[in-house]
Amino acid sequence: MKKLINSPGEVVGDALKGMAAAHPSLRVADRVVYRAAGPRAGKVGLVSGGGSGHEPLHAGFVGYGMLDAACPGEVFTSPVPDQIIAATQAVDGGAGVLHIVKNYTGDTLNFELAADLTEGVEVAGVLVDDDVAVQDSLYTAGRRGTGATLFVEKMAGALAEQGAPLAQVARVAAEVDGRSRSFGIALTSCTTPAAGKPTFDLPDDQVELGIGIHGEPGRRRAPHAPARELAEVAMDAVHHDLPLYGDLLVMVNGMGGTPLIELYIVFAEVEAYVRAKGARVARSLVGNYVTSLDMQGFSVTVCRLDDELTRLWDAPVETPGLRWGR
Amino acid sequence: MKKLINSPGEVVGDALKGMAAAHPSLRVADRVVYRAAGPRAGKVGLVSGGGSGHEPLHAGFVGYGMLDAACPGEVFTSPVPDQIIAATQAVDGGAGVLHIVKNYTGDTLNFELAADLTEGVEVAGVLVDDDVAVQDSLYTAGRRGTGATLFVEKMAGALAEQGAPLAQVARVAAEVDGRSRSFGIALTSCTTPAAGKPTFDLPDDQVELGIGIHGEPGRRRAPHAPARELAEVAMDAVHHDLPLYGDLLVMVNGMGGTPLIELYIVFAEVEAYVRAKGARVARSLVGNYVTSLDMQGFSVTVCRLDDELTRLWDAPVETPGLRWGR
Amino acid sequence: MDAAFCAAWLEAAALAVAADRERLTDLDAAIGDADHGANLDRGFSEVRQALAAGGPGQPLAVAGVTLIRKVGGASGPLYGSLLRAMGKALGESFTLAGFAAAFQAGVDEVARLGKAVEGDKTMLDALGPAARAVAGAVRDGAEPRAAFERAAEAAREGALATVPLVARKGRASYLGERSAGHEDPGAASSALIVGALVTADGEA
Amino acid sequence: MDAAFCAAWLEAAALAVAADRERLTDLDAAIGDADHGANLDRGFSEVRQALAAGGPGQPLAVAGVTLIRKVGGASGPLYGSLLRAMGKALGESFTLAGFAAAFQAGVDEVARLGKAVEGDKTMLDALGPAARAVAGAVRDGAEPRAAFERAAEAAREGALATVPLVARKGRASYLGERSAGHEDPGAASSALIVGALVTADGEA
Ligand SMILES: Nc1ncnc2c1ncn2[C@@H]1O[C@H](COP(=O)(O)OP(=O)(O)O)[C@@H](O)[C@H]1O
Ligand SMILES: Nc1ncnc2c1ncn2[C@@H]1O[C@H](COP(=O)(O)OP(=O)(O)O)[C@@H](O)[C@H]1O
Ligand SMILES: [Mg+2]
Ligand SMILES: [Mg+2]
Ligand SMILES: [Mg+2]
Ligand SMILES: [Mg+2]
Repeated sequence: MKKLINSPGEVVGDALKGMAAAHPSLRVADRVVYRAAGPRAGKVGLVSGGGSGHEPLHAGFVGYGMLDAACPGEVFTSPVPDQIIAATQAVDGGAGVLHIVKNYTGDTLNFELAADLTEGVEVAGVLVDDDVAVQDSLYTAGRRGTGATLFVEKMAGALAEQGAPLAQVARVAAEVDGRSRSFGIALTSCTTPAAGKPTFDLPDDQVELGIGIHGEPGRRRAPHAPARELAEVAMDAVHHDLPLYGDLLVMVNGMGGTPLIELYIVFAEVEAYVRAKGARVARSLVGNYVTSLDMQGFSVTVCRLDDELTRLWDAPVETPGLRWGR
Repeated sequence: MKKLINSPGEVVGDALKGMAAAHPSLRVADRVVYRAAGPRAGKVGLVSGGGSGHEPLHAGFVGYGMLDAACPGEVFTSPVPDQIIAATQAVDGGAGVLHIVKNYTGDTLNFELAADLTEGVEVAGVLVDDDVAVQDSLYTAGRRGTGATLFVEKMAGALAEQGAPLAQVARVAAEVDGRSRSFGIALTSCTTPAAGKPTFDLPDDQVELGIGIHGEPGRRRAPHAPARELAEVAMDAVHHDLPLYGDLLVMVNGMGGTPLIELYIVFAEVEAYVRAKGARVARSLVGNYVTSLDMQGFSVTVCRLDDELTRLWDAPVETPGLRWGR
Repeated sequence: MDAAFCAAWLEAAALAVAADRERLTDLDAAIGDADHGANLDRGFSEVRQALAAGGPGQPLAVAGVTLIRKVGGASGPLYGSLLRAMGKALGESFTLAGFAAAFQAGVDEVARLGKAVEGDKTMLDALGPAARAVAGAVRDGAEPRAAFERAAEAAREGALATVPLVARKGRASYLGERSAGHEDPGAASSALIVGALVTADGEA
Repeated sequence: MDAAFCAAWLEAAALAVAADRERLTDLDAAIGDADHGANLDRGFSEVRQALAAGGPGQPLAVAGVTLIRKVGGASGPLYGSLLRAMGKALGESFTLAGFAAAFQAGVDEVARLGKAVEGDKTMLDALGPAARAVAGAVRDGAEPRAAFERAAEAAREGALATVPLVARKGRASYLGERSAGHEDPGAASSALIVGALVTADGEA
């Protein structure tokens, strides 16, 4: 394993040190990343979190117009309730706090425990579960939360910034999730610092279809193919579940080890696919946003926009990972 | 070779298609990327370019406050004079055009040929040569241009946006280069689409010190070491050439395949190094900005700021790769 | 039986987890995210520190709270709740029957939190049979030693029986049919932890 | 000698470059950026297209402008300028002495543009000796065939002689001492291109 780290056990702490040093707009305390400016009275607070290794998600989305705090766990390990409780209490401006939780057993358990144990703060939660690679069924853990988390954090964050009450912020957050779907494809496995070797072996001529963001193997393997065909596999899966029409917000997201030039190639194919379906890419994002350590590959996330969501997407945001309008 | 491409020969064209589709603020024509808004009368135009494979450099820095046009060549191959001539003529707003050229034989030759052949436009040039891994001597090709290119494009772009004349924009561009130094370290080689295999083989316990941004091997190999030690090697090289004091702009840049979490770890070490020297990181940038396809590794670029340069750095910028203030 | 036994159990479990850390992570790599060994090892190290600090409280309750507060992931709150529920049910000293009831209470808590049932290919597939084995031993009037041996055997069998199952809970469920053919990492660690009861009893 | 010979030379050079494309890129991978074969192959394909289009102008001049306009990198403008300068110096028909002078003019242009001298471990280390070999053959009253054979030999030797050199120009210079021990890719391609004179002469 070749990584730019000091030791496997120090990865998260060291990275947070770097984040704090790089971004005066952030404050890091006890493994929670806050806006340095602190909570704003009357504004709904937004707290998210999850295992580390998905940077810039979540800590890179703390700031004006998005999160108030992020709770990074160890690599691919949900944060612990103490972090979430501390964050929830710290960011409450009197209007309550929304927990944005990706649907994984560990994340939901720890956020639930934290919500139960947080005193004096009104807490609402939204579960993000956008990954169509996973069958949604009453008898399973349900779909994973992946790329749509960014959309939920951005749009709910914009609404909270505008002073909307907790119930409305929570409702819109859930609506964004409901209108969003993702599908991911890996060219290589990632290597967790703790394991020190790739999580799975993938021959040079194969890809994993339907991967998550934790180096989990996908639903099946397939021969490696041109970007056009891989984009089609991903978009077919999305379209099958969420018929594409109207104005779409589309993210082509790198898994951490894929360079931007390749993501633009994928985006060109995705955009052509959307056009061929008679829909329109009204807003887009191309880059490494919801990653899986050093994995090579991509995911596509699509959200069906309406006027309100478009306005919320366009609203100013000022975070290390996403910034416009200020 | 596993890449998200359609075929090795189509990489640059397909990626430009994706850029154009993703960024309505850009216009792509005949392998030149322009601001869609076109040139502004009386504003000095900024044109840069170079081989592709360094994204977001350069095309990702076209927009308000930075470049007016970028000329992407084939992967790791300088653009041809025709592209540069077309770009220069198109962006001239009557105040002349600055060519920002990284110091490589191919880049300088093609930009020089283009400048000679461009008619009716006043052209000035700045050569970026910040890489301290290369000995600067009258008898060699001189230092390579790497990370400082971003600094030059940003600060000269801000000055041009404020309406400064060509000579002044060129002078500040040269000053930024003069005050900037870089050093890069690779953990892995990149794979060019044309070659289809890694440019060099690096054992799992070794790193290349003093690499450029084209997958060239570095000056020497060394055993892989903790982030702290690698950061120290890079910063020693920079500090040896440009003693660190006062306010610094520091970029910890990923080579394309290194995830953000590792870059923050490196940044924490770099920032501690700067502090130990009695200097201060006044501004910073952490991310994949001047890349070398899928290479894993990082480079550090340091610029000694003064008040004017700090103002130029802070000025609003709106490009796909760098955005703040609007 | 008393609190000292509980402390010895936790100590033995910590050693067993540390020794098998890599195997647990490898099992998790196959159908999860390659961190189960690291998670539990980190958690039980914290448990040892917390117990060494020597504060008040039933050792299992202390361990449970520590796992919940320090581990994260799915296994942190699940194992933490198992132990915390047991600690709550047990006092300073207790009988084997009391232990059996507490164990079952802990397992119920895991099932409640995780919304899982046996057969979902989770730690429950080892914990459930183990709790029933202790209860059965109590009914048969067995000594603790024999009861724990039966529990350890049941947990091991339960863990191995997860191999052919298709996961319905936890990360392995994302693999669908591909999750079959692998032992569940949490069931494997449960077998280790239950097995540590035998070690602890041998030492007591 | 005439323009048809020039066209035949370019055709033979294009074939030689295409055949050795991978070797040239591998040489460039060792001390450069792994694109020299791709660059030249792309360039000479464009040259063949430009010549096939059958416009006006000396074929070498057409080829030179094409390389300058289509290839990029260091080798595009350098080879382009070599050929363009030769094309300018040569008319529809010319003598071997005229060819020798044109060749030297082209090589001088490469040196001027690249600010390089022989010994810097560049294409000049093959081109310079080759140009001198043709001039020498002219002085000796040799036939074109013999002149080209001597040039090809000189270029090959010059290319091989770059192996021990430390590069002072081009990307290889960034490697410092580590550039020693490798043949310069541009010198290797120059040997191919000069060698194509022999092939072209054989066909004419
Ligand atoms: N809903 C659940 N109910 C019971 N056990 C579960 C559940 N989800 C996961 N587990 C157990 O947790 C184990 C994984 O633990 P671990 O790898 O530490 O956490 P994570 O899955 O968050 O990475 C699984 O092997 C399984 O035994
Ligand atoms: N300044 C120079 N003068 C003469 N030849 C040069 C010079 N710089 C580079 N070259 C030649 O160009 C070759 C590299 O060409 P190529 O790989 O196509 O371009 P690039 O270096 O831009 O990738 C070198 O091997 C060398 O022979
Ligand atoms: Mg985990
Ligand atoms: Mg090149
Ligand atoms: Mg796990
Ligand atoms: Mg080259």
